[in-house]
Amino acid sequence: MYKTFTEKPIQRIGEDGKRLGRQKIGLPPEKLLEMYRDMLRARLFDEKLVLILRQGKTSFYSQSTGMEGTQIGLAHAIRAGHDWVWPYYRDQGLMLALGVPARDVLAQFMGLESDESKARQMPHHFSSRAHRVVSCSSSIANQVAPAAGMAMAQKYLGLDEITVCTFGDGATSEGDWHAGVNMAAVNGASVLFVCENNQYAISAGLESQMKCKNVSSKGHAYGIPGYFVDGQDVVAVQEVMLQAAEEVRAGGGPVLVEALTYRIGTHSSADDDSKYRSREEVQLWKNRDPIVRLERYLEREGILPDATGRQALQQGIRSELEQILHQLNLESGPSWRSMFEDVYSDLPVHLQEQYQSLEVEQLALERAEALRRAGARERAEIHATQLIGEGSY
Amino acid sequence: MYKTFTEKPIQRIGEDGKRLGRQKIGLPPEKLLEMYRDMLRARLFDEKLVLILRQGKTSFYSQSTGMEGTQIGLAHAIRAGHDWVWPYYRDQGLMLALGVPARDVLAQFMGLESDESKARQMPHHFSSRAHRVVSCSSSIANQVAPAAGMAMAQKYLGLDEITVCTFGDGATSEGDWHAGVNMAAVNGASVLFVCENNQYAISAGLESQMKCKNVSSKGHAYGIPGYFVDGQDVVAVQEVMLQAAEEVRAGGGPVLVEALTYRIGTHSSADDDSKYRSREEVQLWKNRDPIVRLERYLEREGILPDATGRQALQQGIRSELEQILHQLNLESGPSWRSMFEDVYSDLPVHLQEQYQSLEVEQLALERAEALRRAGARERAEIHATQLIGEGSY
Amino acid sequence: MELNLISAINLALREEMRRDERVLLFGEDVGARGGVFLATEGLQAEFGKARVFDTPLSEASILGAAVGMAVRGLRPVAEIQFSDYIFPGIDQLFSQAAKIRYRSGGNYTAPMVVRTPSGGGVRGGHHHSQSPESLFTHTPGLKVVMPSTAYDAKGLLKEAIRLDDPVIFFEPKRIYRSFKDEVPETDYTIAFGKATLRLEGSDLSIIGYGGVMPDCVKVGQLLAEQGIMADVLDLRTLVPWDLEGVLFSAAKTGRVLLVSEAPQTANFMSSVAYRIQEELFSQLLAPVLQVAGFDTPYPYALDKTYLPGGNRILQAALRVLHY
Amino acid sequence: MELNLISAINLALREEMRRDERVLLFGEDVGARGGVFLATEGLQAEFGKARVFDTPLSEASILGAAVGMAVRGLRPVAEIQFSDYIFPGIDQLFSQAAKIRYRSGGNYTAPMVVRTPSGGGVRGGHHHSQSPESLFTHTPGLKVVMPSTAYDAKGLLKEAIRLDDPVIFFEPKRIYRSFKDEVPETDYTIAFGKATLRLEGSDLSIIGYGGVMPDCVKVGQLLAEQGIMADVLDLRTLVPWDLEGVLFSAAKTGRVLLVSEAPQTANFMSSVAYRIQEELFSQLLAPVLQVAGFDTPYPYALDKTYLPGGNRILQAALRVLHY
Ligand SMILES: Cc1ncc(C[n+]2csc(CCOP(=O)(O)OP(=O)(O)O)c2C)c(N)n1
Ligand SMILES: Cc1ncc(C[n+]2csc(CCOP(=O)(O)OP(=O)(O)O)c2C)c(N)n1
Ligand SMILES: [Mg+2]
Ligand SMILES: [Mg+2]
Repeated sequence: MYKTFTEKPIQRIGEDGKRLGRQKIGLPPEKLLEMYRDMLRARLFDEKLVLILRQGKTSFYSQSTGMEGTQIGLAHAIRAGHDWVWPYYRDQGLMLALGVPARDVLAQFMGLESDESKARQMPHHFSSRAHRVVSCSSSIANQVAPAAGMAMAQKYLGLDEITVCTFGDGATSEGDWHAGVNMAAVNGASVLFVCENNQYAISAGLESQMKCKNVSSKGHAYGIPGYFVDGQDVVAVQEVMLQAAEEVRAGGGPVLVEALTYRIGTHSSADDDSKYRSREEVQLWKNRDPIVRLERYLEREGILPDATGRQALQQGIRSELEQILHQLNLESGPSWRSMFEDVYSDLPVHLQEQYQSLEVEQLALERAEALRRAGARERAEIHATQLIGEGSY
Repeated sequence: MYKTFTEKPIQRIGEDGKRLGRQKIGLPPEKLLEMYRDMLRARLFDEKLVLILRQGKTSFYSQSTGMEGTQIGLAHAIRAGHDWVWPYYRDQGLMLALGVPARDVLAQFMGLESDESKARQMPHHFSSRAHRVVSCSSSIANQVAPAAGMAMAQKYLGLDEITVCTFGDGATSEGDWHAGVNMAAVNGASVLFVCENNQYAISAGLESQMKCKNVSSKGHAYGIPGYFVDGQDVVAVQEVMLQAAEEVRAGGGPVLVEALTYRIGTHSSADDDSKYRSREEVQLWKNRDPIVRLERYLEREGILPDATGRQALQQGIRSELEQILHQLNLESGPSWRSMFEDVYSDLPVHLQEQYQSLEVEQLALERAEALRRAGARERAEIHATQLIGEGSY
Repeated sequence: MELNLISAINLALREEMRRDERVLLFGEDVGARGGVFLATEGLQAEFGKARVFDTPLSEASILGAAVGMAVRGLRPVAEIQFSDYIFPGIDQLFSQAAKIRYRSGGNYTAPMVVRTPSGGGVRGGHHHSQSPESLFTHTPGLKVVMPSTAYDAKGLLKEAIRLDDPVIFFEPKRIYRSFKDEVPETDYTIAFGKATLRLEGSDLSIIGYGGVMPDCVKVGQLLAEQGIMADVLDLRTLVPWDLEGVLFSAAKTGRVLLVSEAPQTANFMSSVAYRIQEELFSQLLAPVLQVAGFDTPYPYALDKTYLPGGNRILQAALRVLHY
Repeated sequence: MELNLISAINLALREEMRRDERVLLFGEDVGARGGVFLATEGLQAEFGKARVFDTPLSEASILGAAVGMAVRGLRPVAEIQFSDYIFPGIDQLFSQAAKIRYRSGGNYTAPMVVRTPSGGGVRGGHHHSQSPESLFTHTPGLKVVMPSTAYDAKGLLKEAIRLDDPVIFFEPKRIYRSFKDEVPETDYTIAFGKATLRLEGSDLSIIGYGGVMPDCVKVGQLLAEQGIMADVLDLRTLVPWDLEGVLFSAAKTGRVLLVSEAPQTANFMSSVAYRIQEELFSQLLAPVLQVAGFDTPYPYALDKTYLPGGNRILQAALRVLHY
């Protein structure tokens, strides 16, 4: 049993790959290797996305490199597809490890027609009905109170699911975070709150975010347990999350787990982190790579695949992604016709009218485009100037 | 030095009036008697307001009876008129003890023209420029982040003032409370946060508000000291607030003080508390009257005025209030002409136009009223029906 | 039976909770206290604390939790004690409730109702008098309702609870108890998007919703006494609103007065005016006029002066008629 | 000198901070990072961390603190990273900043500026594309600005900082860097409530503000090529807005097109339309028309289809002209 409110993050594997503590590590080799593969997959996904971003196939990307220990440890501690998840935007590693097909995640990133969310949101706004992953809002901490409400519903309906809600360190400053955690606590709602503390909210370090010693200590304010775990140690994360999830499942109300980690890349493809943190600091955390740590442990245990095996593993992941991208590159974005779907359960008159006006416009544009392609003289960026004087309205 | 995060509220005087602890009580008799008088004044103010409410001279009232220990203890621990105060609506006792003239407080309650806030707000929305009391918003916890900002300004400007911010127990659940306390903590802003924990937010008891053991323990989440004091013990409140205010003044950042108290009356004149709490509970807390407690102590110390003296004290307060009301009863509410003042620093065109339209209406109504008074036949509630067909527009 | 508006709301809640176990009710003081206006009186006693309960004092907690419950299949009915207090939790409505269906391509929905007393005329000052409905009509994804009779209150609230969309249900608190009208004890709902005529005429259209309706009717009656016959139309729902019904009346009379009590600038009714003049430009006999609240915070002592009452509506009606 | 819009904002901030020590600047990532759009680049280096600083990730913290600072005599300039993120802190604007002068009878004021990038066209999806300005124009006590040129951005921002009122300063992010215009290095301010003509004509009035202005001008130029001369009017400030200037142009042309990108229903521009038809009913040659955003959440992949661009404006202009 891990203790709450520890001063230092709970660890199971040292930087050198040695097991810490007396307790044996309960996970079987297959499970450890699965986690290893999931971490690699998350890492290589980042690598690939940075590439396709450069190619203009997606518009925006936020790496989770460095945070795989946290996300994959969590994924392996809950009942994927059964427990519900309200993730946040940096959770691509979590998504993949929960079993959301890479194809679906990529279609969302690329804004394609086959995205189950109809390409309505920016990259990183995960959603998967089949995997019980609830569509992300961009508004930081926006998912916290809904997660509380969902768990209240689960309790009311007598379901044995729990609700998992993730967020960054920055998110804990929002009023909605407070409102959500408190609501869950007061109602004894079964939420596993997970803070992926990567020590930055864009450029803002922890010291401009909070004065308390760590995020988990905030549990005191809500009368709920707070666990503090080393997010670079996937085994510790998995074990602590599992314990916390079990506590939550047992009906004791919400639990807060903070995993201390670091994002190695910039906040997003629109960021330049050299403005606000030193290269030395980044290097320090590169040296704390969660994948390397697990490799060292696996090596000691004699279950790490050899260089060729590891090579093959990576190659497998890379070609999986290649193949998916190959298919997705043939797809296009959604039709303008989908613009007015899903605003409501029905299509009220004002939206019918707006649909019709858009239809007139788009058909005219399509005609103009056809003309242009047929070799008619070039039009300026305002495609439909030919309508001037024709009075189509 | 009082300790932070105690399990039990700090006390100095027992229910029986006996001093607790080894330390002597430092307050001189004059000060103690002043506090006694201020508590009586707050109590009699409540009594009076309930009366004039029944007479229809104000529209709404929320008693603070039972909470005088908290409010008067606080008032005597800060530098009235120098330190700034962002109060909440139940702080009439605090206002009077800070030296805000009863006349001004009453004018606000009665919605009179001479109210310095121009009768723009409901009763209980205190404001006094001269006493550095900042105008209340009704929105619960709305004052917390502004108080943080004010203290940040004081720090920036190098002023030796502190900012005091009060609120109820219910207020601590709001997102804005979290946002405000965190902002103050991170910026080391000199705010004394005071929770007047009367154990109810209208009908909602503490158990539907929070799961932590008490409000002061929430300080942990912000890395700031939290003190827990018996709000029925004015001496303990004064001493703890003084210590906290000095810590704040010394520049150590904000401090949170929770005073555990009780409101004896209903939430407001619109409330019926029999629906949500037992008479036994109310009686229990009536027996913990902060005024009686101080009386017992003063008696033991031999400085309590005798029955005649106490009678005279009360009579003095009553007739002070009588006299003020006598004057105020002659006053009326603000003129419609003040409607468009103070929306902005200037009067933009659209408000000029709206002013003019209102002027046309009001002058017509005044004419109609004059006619009616002059004996013309009675009009229905729509006073200006005589304008039909006359086309004054 | 004859009921006032707030009793009709209580009845609608009771009937829906009996009908459907997924309907839950929560907010500040809605439990033992029965709500500060007593709209939920007796419901906790009948349905228990698992279905009717008090929340922490946080509108973000209330509205956010409602979203999460709705996503998991419940039919939450959340009360916000005064519509002025939606603001601390508004991001849960704007960013979650309003958008979750759209942003998930229809995979997740938030069928929930937010009931909230609204509007002026009760000496409530800044924060117990505002009419913020326009903000919600400007937020795609939300449906917006404001009844003005007990009959409509019951039918619209039941419809709102059954709809698969988030509905903001504004209750005109100043007429909660000011009159009674006939409310069938049977189960009925009123479809959104259909206005209803309170008076019929052909000289003028007076169009409003919510708390201003009794005064609109009074003015219509007063005009009728002078032989001027007005259509008095109650929109009942703002999103969607009854374009067809409004245009029908406006085309018939050629003279339109739009009445609401929210501030004038960016008032929802301006977009109704816009659509009328857009569609009926050549048929209008006078500009569309609006009576609305002033563009000032809502004052306390001057409550009655601020609020557009019968006299102000009447004068504006005359202006439209005599244009 | 020639500057783009965001550099003009940076310059205005720099000049005002040099002029007045009471001007403080804060928000998320405005310090070392210089803001996510770099509007505040270099300011922390010049003015230090006491005057330019990062806050916790909480809009209520930012906006609430600004109110308190303003009350105590500072001139806070708060940045909200995207206008879509005002909502978590909106109660501080609606209940504190907007009302404190009124509710205190003028004893307390909140002279503060909230700068925030706004509007669509940057593939920002739901939460980096919205245009919530109408909500603020509907809230008495706030002044609302949205410039469309570097010259105006500098002059209006400096005016905003000096004004004794809370100002919400929307910055059209999609044209932050899309062109440069002449910005004097001298100290100048632009008074609120004065629109400015971008093109002059007598056949049609095209009226807009913010991000849509370049397209409005383009359409005006295109029409001019066909011999149709339009007034293209830039409102620049929405509260107060230039009623006189608008009516002058509308009376001259008799044909008005109002352009904005916010959703149609309860859009601020509807109340401009309302006032025009109210005042000029008999002088209008066509209904006032609006081009606005659709009443849907702002989509990601269909960003450019959602946003009213040159073509949509042009078609609407033709509709007004050919009415
Ligand atoms: C309400 C709100 N405010 C601001 C933003 C802009 N924003 C996007 S990500 C981010 C930082 C979030 O930091 P953290 O929660 O620590 O997550 P991380 O990116 O570090 O994983 C900010 C400020 C937002 N999305 N929502
Ligand atoms: C944002 C907001 N929500 C709801 C209300 C309605 N309301 C007024 S007082 C109150 C209870 C406040 O309780 P507490 O903070 O404990 O103060 P107390 O009245 O007990 O002194 C509520 C819910 C409000 N004024 N503001
Ligand atoms: Mg972070
Ligand atoms: Mg209380």
